[in-house]
Amino acid sequence: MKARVLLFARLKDLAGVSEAEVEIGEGLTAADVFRLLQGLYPGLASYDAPLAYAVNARYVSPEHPVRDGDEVAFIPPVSGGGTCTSR
Amino acid sequence: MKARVLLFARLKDLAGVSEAEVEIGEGLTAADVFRLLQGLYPGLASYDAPLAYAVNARYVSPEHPVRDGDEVAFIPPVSGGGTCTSR
Amino acid sequence: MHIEVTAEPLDPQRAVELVRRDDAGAVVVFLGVVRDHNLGRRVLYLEYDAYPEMARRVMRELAEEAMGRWPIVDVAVLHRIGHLEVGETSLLVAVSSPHRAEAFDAAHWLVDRLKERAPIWKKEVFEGGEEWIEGELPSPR
Amino acid sequence: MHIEVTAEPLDPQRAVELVRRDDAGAVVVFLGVVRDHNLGRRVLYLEYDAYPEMARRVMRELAEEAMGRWPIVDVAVLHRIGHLEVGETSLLVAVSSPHRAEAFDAAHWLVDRLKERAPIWKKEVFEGGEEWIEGELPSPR
Repeated sequence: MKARVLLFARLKDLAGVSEAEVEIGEGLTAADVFRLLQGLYPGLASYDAPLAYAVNARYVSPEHPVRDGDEVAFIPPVSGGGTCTSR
Repeated sequence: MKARVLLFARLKDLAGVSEAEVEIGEGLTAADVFRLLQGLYPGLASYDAPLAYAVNARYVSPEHPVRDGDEVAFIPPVSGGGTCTSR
Repeated sequence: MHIEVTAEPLDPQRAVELVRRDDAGAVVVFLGVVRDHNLGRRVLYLEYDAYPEMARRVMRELAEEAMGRWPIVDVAVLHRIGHLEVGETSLLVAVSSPHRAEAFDAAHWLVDRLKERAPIWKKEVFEGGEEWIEGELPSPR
Repeated sequence: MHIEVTAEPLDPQRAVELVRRDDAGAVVVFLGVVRDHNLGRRVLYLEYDAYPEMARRVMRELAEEAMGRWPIVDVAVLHRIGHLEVGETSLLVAVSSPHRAEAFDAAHWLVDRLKERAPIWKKEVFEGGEEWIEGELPSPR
């Protein structure tokens, strides 16, 4: 079973890659796949900020099951838009 | 004593002129000058909507005294901007 | 601050450039546009009349008041007069600020006040007639 | 509805044209602009990273939600990615509506939601270093 993983922003810098195909076991959740990546890319072990998860380009909970062929994205806190703050 | 009078929008159409020099007496108010104009331009007699007054390009009350050389503008309800309504 | 009453077409890109500063992260632009219908009538075009010197003064005073009320960086207010076709822009308000909430609030406030106080009038020419639109009666203050 | 994630410069005039309709009397445009300082640091430039396919989906879903919440006519959301200099526009939101209050409210709401949910990130390059800015953590819903 394989999943395509996507890393963005600081995660991409820490891992040194922005995407990869990884072999995953049965019954893994999105959060499990991140722990698996922390083993494959030791730079990710130091990531200590909150994390959101997307499977096939939709936000999911950390417990969301990952299936064969899924695209799993790890989403640090987002910061799009301009550099204005809200108030 | 003279004043320069300015008429806009519907007032201009009713009077048939947009500005005039008029001879005024001592102690007239802005509202008095409008009544004087209604005598000079009979079309203005039919104007029945609310009216605001400006002397020398500032809004004033109807009782504001008009002095020699003043520019007196008669301001129907305004409608600048686009054609959107507020809600 | 930039204030303009003009018969020339209004350009939103230019309004943005007039207020943009390197220390402002947000720009909000409002465009008042001539609509193709009003009060159930099909509008053919509009004619805007104004007392230009006084309109500029009222616009400037309101822009100054907005800059006192909100921590905004700059304001541009441009009003077009004369003949306007459907789809053309009659009013452009642009506000820049460090924070977006202030730019939205100040631009909205300015548009509302301008429509209440600027000595500018529109005549609607529709199928079968024409009429001066009478909106808000300004009061002295 | 128009949604775009692009490395090309964003043009407010084009955003206005994308949403303008003959039955909409108001257009509100928001520009998010790169500021020359942040958190007391002098910013040299920004790099925007994105998950483009998902960013487009999130932008489209939020635009649809705005069109359901307010009686607005059309929405355009454009986000630039890649290298942006100080003064350049990173986000453009344009909303058209018959009534101005709705255009202001919907545009403000959309900008707030986009900053919370769109999978887009900026790296600030300032004098003496660089840092990925981490803002809002999106939640599933």
